[in-house]
Order: sequence, then structure tokens, then C-alpha cells
Amino acid sequence: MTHGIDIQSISLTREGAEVFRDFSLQLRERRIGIVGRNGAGKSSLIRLISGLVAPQSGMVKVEGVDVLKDRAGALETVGLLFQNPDHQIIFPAVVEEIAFGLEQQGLSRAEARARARSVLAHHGRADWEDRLSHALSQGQRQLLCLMAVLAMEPRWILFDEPFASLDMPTGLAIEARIKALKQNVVIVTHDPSRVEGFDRILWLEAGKIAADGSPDEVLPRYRAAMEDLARSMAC
Amino acid sequence: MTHGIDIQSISLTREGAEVFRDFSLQLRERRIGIVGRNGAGKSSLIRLISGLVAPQSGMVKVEGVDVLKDRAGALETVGLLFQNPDHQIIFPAVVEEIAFGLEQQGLSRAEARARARSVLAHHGRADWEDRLSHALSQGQRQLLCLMAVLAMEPRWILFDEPFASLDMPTGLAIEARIKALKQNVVIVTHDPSRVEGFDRILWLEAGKIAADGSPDEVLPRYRAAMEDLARSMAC
Amino acid sequence: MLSLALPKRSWAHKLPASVKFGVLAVLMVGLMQFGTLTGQLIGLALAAGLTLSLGLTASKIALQALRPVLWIVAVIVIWHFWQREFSQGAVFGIRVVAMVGLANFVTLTTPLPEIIALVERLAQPIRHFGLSPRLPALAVGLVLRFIPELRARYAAMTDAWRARSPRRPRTKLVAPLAFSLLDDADHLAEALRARGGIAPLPTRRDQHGT
Amino acid sequence: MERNLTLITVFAALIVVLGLVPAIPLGFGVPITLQSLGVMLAGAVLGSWRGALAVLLVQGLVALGLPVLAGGRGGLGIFVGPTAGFLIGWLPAAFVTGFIVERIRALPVAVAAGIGSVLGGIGVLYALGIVGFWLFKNAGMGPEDTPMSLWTATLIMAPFIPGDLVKAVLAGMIARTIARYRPSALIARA
Ligand SMILES: Nc1ncnc2c1ncn2[C@@H]1O[C@H](COP(=O)(O)OP(=O)(O)OP(=O)(O)O)[C@@H](O)[C@H]1O
Ligand SMILES: Nc1ncnc2c1ncn2[C@@H]1O[C@H](COP(=O)(O)OP(=O)(O)OP(=O)(O)O)[C@@H](O)[C@H]1O
Ligand SMILES: O=C(O)CCCC[C@@H]1SC[C@@H]2NC(=O)N[C@@H]21
Ligand SMILES: [Mg+2]
Ligand SMILES: [Mg+2]
Repeated sequence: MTHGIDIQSISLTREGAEVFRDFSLQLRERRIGIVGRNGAGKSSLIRLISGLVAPQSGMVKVEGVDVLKDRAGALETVGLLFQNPDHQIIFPAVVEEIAFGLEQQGLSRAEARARARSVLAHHGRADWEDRLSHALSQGQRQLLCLMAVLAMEPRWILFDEPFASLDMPTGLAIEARIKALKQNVVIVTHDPSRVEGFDRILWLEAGKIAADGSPDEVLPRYRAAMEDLARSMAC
Repeated sequence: MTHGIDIQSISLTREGAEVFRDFSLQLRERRIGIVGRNGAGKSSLIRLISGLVAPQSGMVKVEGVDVLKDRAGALETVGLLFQNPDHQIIFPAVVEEIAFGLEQQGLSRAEARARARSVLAHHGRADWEDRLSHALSQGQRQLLCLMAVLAMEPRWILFDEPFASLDMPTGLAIEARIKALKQNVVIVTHDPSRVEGFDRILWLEAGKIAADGSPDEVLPRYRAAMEDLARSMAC
Repeated sequence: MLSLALPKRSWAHKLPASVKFGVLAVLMVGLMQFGTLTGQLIGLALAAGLTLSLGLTASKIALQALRPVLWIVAVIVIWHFWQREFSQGAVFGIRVVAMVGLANFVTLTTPLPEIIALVERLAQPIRHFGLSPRLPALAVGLVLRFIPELRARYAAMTDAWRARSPRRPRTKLVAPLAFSLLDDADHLAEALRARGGIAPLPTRRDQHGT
Repeated sequence: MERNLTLITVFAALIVVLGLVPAIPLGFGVPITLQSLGVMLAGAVLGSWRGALAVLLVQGLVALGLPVLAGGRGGLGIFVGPTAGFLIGWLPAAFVTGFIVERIRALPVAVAAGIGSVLGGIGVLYALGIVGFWLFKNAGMGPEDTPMSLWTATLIMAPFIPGDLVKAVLAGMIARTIARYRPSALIARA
């Protein structure tokens, strides 16, 4: 009885600017990629899906959970990797940051810390245990955010530009880990090659769906359009 | 009589962790790329070069200017694009943000604003004039930072991951603009293809130079090493 | 961190935080009630004895923490003596030093996580109002997080300023700093929401699985 | 909900950090401190209830013994010291400041916040602060001692007036800037 993500005629205005008007969308696929230009509304969309932004009208349900109202339910259902790690990190210490979400899911403080440590070790970063998050490099902070989200194992995980600050090997390793996840995944990215083998690609343009289909249908058209644009901008 | 960037046996410790020890480097080329893993010290290095971070010992000169002490001189000599737009943007309004650096270079307030407007128009963003910087998307914020730095036209421009949040056409357009700059350029990036045709590539690894040479010498080795690493991490 | 702390654990660290804070509260009230000099002297001796029992280094740290209070007390005592109110001056001076000494003793020997855990336990009754008892503890934790963050923000912003200006920012950063704090509050609110927010906790991890 | 919490904690932290600006100690034990500017701002920006909660949080930190007051002071001892009345009075001060900004909507934010700060952050605050100081001075006196009069206690507070008026003006200006560029954060008027 899986319902997936169900967005029902949403309208969203942020600081006076309209981002979505009467926008509807159903997502059921296991691997979904979202592409589109800067300011198209990609981050706004996945913030809506994770219940962080309240639309002026309309409704978002994920696996039947009203993500805006039922926060405890949303916790098990959707997880979000923020585009800017500085906006996601809450705690000064690396271990606390990972443990917090686990505690929120009902683990005791000690259990959560133990799990956080094993997550660090699993990603080959056992030595980060005592480090402070603000003294990590930008890419290291993004990895910390990724670990914190993956540790919580929600049924849907939304990644906003997960590879933007990662170095090549870390990026490739995370890509492989994401591919292997049993959960449903949505990735927002400016790099089409990262979502090549996915089940479905959405191309968002100024708050509307410009194209929606398999990677083979959408990505070549997207690439061509972007290159055209680049040529017209370069002059 | 150009001296370029001259880094003389620098030691840098940030919050107790040693980033560089007795590190020296001369940079004279017009197009320099820096690659390396997360936490290798790339951002720390270009912050040193722009005189924002003070080393515990050693000295940095750019075109003969002691960037740490002579801030007025440094301003005409080096400009920096921060890796995280949130760390660069100061002012609430887009126009103010671009005009600020110009005013500091001696333009009157009115002149600076007029120039800021023409910079926006030149990048096809004339409609951003009245927007507030915090209400831009992440990629739009990065573009704003880029415009603010480019407008000041210092002799050396240091870019820390300039393409990380840009969409494809904007990324390509900015790449073309950077290529066409008459100034000297240093680009830090995780994407080797962005610095393919450059004059010199530095590969930084844990605060040391792992390789230094032309793109043809360095980049294939860097790519191979990173892919090896990825394979060993993936398991 | 900003809070008072000792480099080493002491015997007093082993006492439960609730006991230490409970006894401290009783002592405070007691010292206020007894106007006699002997009462205050007993309090002072207790504070001094407890502090000394932590060892020499700890006593030095405690004395440092006392310094700002000491000289205010000195001024008032001198004023009283000037007015020839000797007993009143002495009672006042000894009382303040004893109280602050005792309070510092408790703070010094109770690590922050234990203090926060205590807050959490004391806050259990707010469960009845549909609020999570973790809320006050979380609030305390967040304030303590924001304090260094405020300085870091200031430092980051002066960096951004210095990267483009040879002049000092002076008061020009006050407004941008205020905005960046408010934005921080927004981001932090979203980050908290993204991880379940401040709704009462689920009791078991698999409660919502289907 | 979460936003209320984080805004309240930000202003609590602001009050604490303003205590790091060196305070000017006065002989009678109550320092001139910037922290009361933080109290005015908490009320003017967050409004009555949230502003008061921000202060309550600071008071909680003081009670826990954390050195969050000017000069690195903290601990339960403060609540029985010369500044106790002021410290406790911060709470109604922020509340009244916020209440006035919320209610007098006809006036521009800057003016309302200024007036609120004067009435709440000076008027209400001094009333409690003076009584607190007076009780403190006269506590534990024998029958033969001469108690200080409430009037004397009031006169002693005169040195605070100029500084606190400047703070009220600042609070008004800052509230106006916030209303202009981050209107949604000015909850008192949102
Ligand atoms: N915090 C905000 N407040 C107000 N408006 C915002 C905010 N963030 C984004 N917007 C606006 O909403 C629109 C969509 O922004 P969004 O962040 O969703 O874009 P995006 O597709 O994620 O872009 P990018 O690729 O740059 O990350 C943009 O026009 C932007 O100006
Ligand atoms: N603000 C800071 N305070 C203390 N230490 C820091 C800070 N920023 C970075 N470091 C440390 O300095 C080292 C170098 O960091 P730096 O930011 O220069 O790396 P980088 O090469 O730019 O990495 P990335 O690719 O992730 O941006 C890292 O080990 C990091 O932990
Ligand atoms: O630190 C404390 O214990 C509280 C200090 C209260 C000082 C009061 S607030 C109003 C008045 N104006 C000042 O500058 N100081 C006093
Ligand atoms: Mg985005
Ligand atoms: Mg970096």
C-alpha cells in the first residue's frame, strides 16, 4: 500500500515572488532526478515535499503522511539533504549532529551516539568523532550532512545537489551508496550524468514541469537546450 | 616587472590542526588550476593569498604587495570568490552588494550603483536590481558573488569552486568569461575538466603539493588516483 | 566553551546534579534568612572548604570566577564601613562571597550535558501541555550553540568585508549582522524541522513503520 | 513552532553576547551594561510573549550557574544580589516593550519600538530594579541600623538614564531596519 509522493495543486509564494501556482505531481518511482536552471524552484519543491515550507494552498502527502502537520510521521518518511551544509548543521560537534536525528527517532542518547560513531566508521571517517563541525572544510561539512541523513534511513531521501562540494572519490562513493539504497531517492542536480540511469527525470523551468520522462527522453533534450542557451549567453 | 604570487615558507594552523608547514610556492602563470581532496587545504591556501587568514609564520606577497598588512594595495591586486556564497554576501540588496566593492575602490556612491546596474545588465540579470540577496536561490547567490568580484577587476582573481551551484548555461557562460579575462586567474575546483586548457595545475594533498605542472601532466594522474580511491572506498 | 569547567574530574563530579542544585538552593535561602555574622561565616567556611577540596588548580579557577564580584563587594563593604555600619557591611560582604562561591562550586563540578539532562528532568511536567520535555533543554543547548556562532558570524562577515575593503567596518556591519542572525534562526528552524522538530518524541523507533 | 524557538534562542544569545561588551561597573554594585539593549530588542522584534521567553531563557541560564551576565557572572547568587531586581525585571520589561509595539500599530515601527523601550525597558525595569536594590540593601539589618529610603535608592539609579535612552533610540532604529529588510522576522508586527 505505497502511495509515494503526492503533491496536490500547490501554490507557493516566497517573499512576494510566486514560485509555484496550482502545481500537482505524483512521484512513485524509486530513483527520481530533478534538473533545471538556477531559481527554477527545485529546492523549493523538495522543501515542500519534506514539509519545511508551507504552501499558501494545496497539500503534500508522502506515503499518506501529511508532512506539514505530522512531523513525527514525516521523520520516518522523508529525509532531506540541504543544498547548503551551513543551513543543515545544528550542533557544534560532529557526533552530536549525527546522533540528534537518531535521538529524535526514539533512540536513547547513548544508543544514538553509538550508532553515530558506527556511521562515521562505516564512511571511513572514524577520526571525525571529536571534531567540531565548523572547523571542517566545506566538502567535509557536506559529507557530514549526508551521513546524518543516511543514518536516519527514512523511506524517501531527498538530496539537494549532494555532489556540489564533494571531491571525486567521495562523490563517486556516495553516488554508489545512493544507488545501492533500498529506499526511494530524489536527487536535484545540475550535472545530468549523475542521474543517467534513473527511473524518471523531471525538468523544472520557472515553477513548471518542462519535461517529465525517462532519462533517455529528457536528458538529451535538456543538455541540448542548456548548450543552446549557453551559446546565446556567451556573446 | 610582474612578480606574481609569492608564498614564502608559510605555516598555518587552524583551530589546533596544522594545515600547512613551511609551505612555499611561486605563481606567475595567467591561468592556474588547483585540485585536491576535501580538506586538502585549497580554500585555506587561497584565503592566505588574499590576506584573509594570517599564517603563524611566513609571508605572502602578490605583485609585491604584502596582502596581510597593506589592505588598500591588496584590494587592487587580489579578489576572492568565496566557496560558500553565505560567507561572502554582506548586504541585503543585490545592487548594494555589487556596488560595495566599487565604492571601496574609490567610486562615488552614485557611480558605484550605476556600474553595479550595468554589471547586472551585462550578465543578463537586469531584473535583479531590486531583489534582496537572501531571497535568491543558492545558484543565484553564487552568481551574485561572481558578479561582485568580477566587477572590481583586481589583477589576480581567485575563484573557490565557482561552478559548484551554477546551472549548465550559467556555468558555461561564466567559464567563457573567465577564459576571456585579461587578468590572472586561479580556480579551485573538484571538476578537472574545468581547468583543462590552463597554464598550470597544482594538486594539493594534505597541505602539500602532490603534483605541479601542465594539465596534460597532472590531470590524467589526478583522475586515475581519484578513481582508484573511489574503488577502494566503494566496497 | 563559555561555561565554567574544570580540566579534571573531582569527587564532586560523582554527585548527581540534582542533589548539588537542590542543596545549593536550600543554602541560598538559608544564607538570606540568617542575618547573623556567624551564620554567614559558616556559609563562607563551607564554600571555601568545598572549593579547596577540589585541589589547588581548581581553587585558582574558582577564585578567578569570583573576581568580578569581589571588588563590587569590596566597594559596598567600604561604603558601609564609612557609614560606620560595621556589622551590616560584614554580613553583606561575607554573604555575597559565600553565595557566589557555593554557586560556582556547583557549576564547576557539573558538566554541561548533566546540567542539560537535569533541565530535561525538571521540565517533565510540561508534557501535560503537549510540549516535549526536551524543549527547555534543547533551548538551552541552542543558546549555547548560538553564542559562539554569533562570534563566528561576526568573524566571517569581517572577512567578507576585508576581502573587498581596506577600511574598518566599524558600525556598518551591525545591520548585516542582525540580518544574518535572523537568517540563521530561519535556517536552524528548518534544520530542526527536517529532523522531526520539537514535536513530542515518538516512543519507539519503529512506531511509524508500516 | 521551530521558528519561534530558534528566534527566541537567537535573542537570548544576543543578550548574552552583549554582556561580553565590557560593562562599566558602578560603585553600588549595578553595572552599566549593554545587555538591557538586548532585552529591549527582544521585546520590540519578537513581541510580548516571545520576547519575555527569550529573557526567561537567559534567566534560566543564570540560575544554572552559567556565566552569561556582564563580567562573566552567573549562578543563583545573582538572584539575591544587588542586581536581582533588574535581572528579574528584564522579563516584564521585554514583555511591555513588545506589547506596545504590537498594540500601537498606527505609529511607525521605529517610534513604537522607541516608546516601548522607554516605557518597558526603562519604566517597568527601573521600578523592579529599584525595589530589588532597596530590599537588598536593607536585608539582614539589625534594629539599630538606619535603613536606606526608597527615594535614595531611586536617586542612585540616575547614572543609567542617559545610556538607557540611547539604547531605546538604538532599539528603535534596529527594529526599523529589520522591518524593512526582514519583515517576517519582526514578529511583533507580522
Ligand atoms: N529563502 C527564500 N526566500 C524567498 N524567495 C526565495 C528563497 N529562496 C529562493 N527563493 C526564490 O524562489 C525561486 C526558486 O528558488 P529555488 O531555491 O527553489 O531554486 P533552485 O531551482 O533550487 O535554484 P538553484 O539551482 O540555484 O539552487 C527563486 O526565484 C528564488 O528567487
Ligand atoms: N574555519 C576553519 N577552522 C578550522 N579549521 C578549518 C577551518 N576550515 C577548514 N579547516 C581545516 O583545515 C583543513 C583544510 O581545509 P580547507 O577548507 O582549506 O580544505 P579544502 O581543500 O578547501 O576542502 P574542500 O574541497 O572541502 O573545500 C581541513 O582539515 C579543515 O578541517
Ligand atoms: O548583570 C546583572 O546582574 C544585571 C544588570 C542590570 C543592569 C541594569 S539594566 C538597566 C540599567 N541600565 C544599565 O545600564 N544597567 C542597569
Ligand atoms: Mg536550489
Ligand atoms: Mg574549500
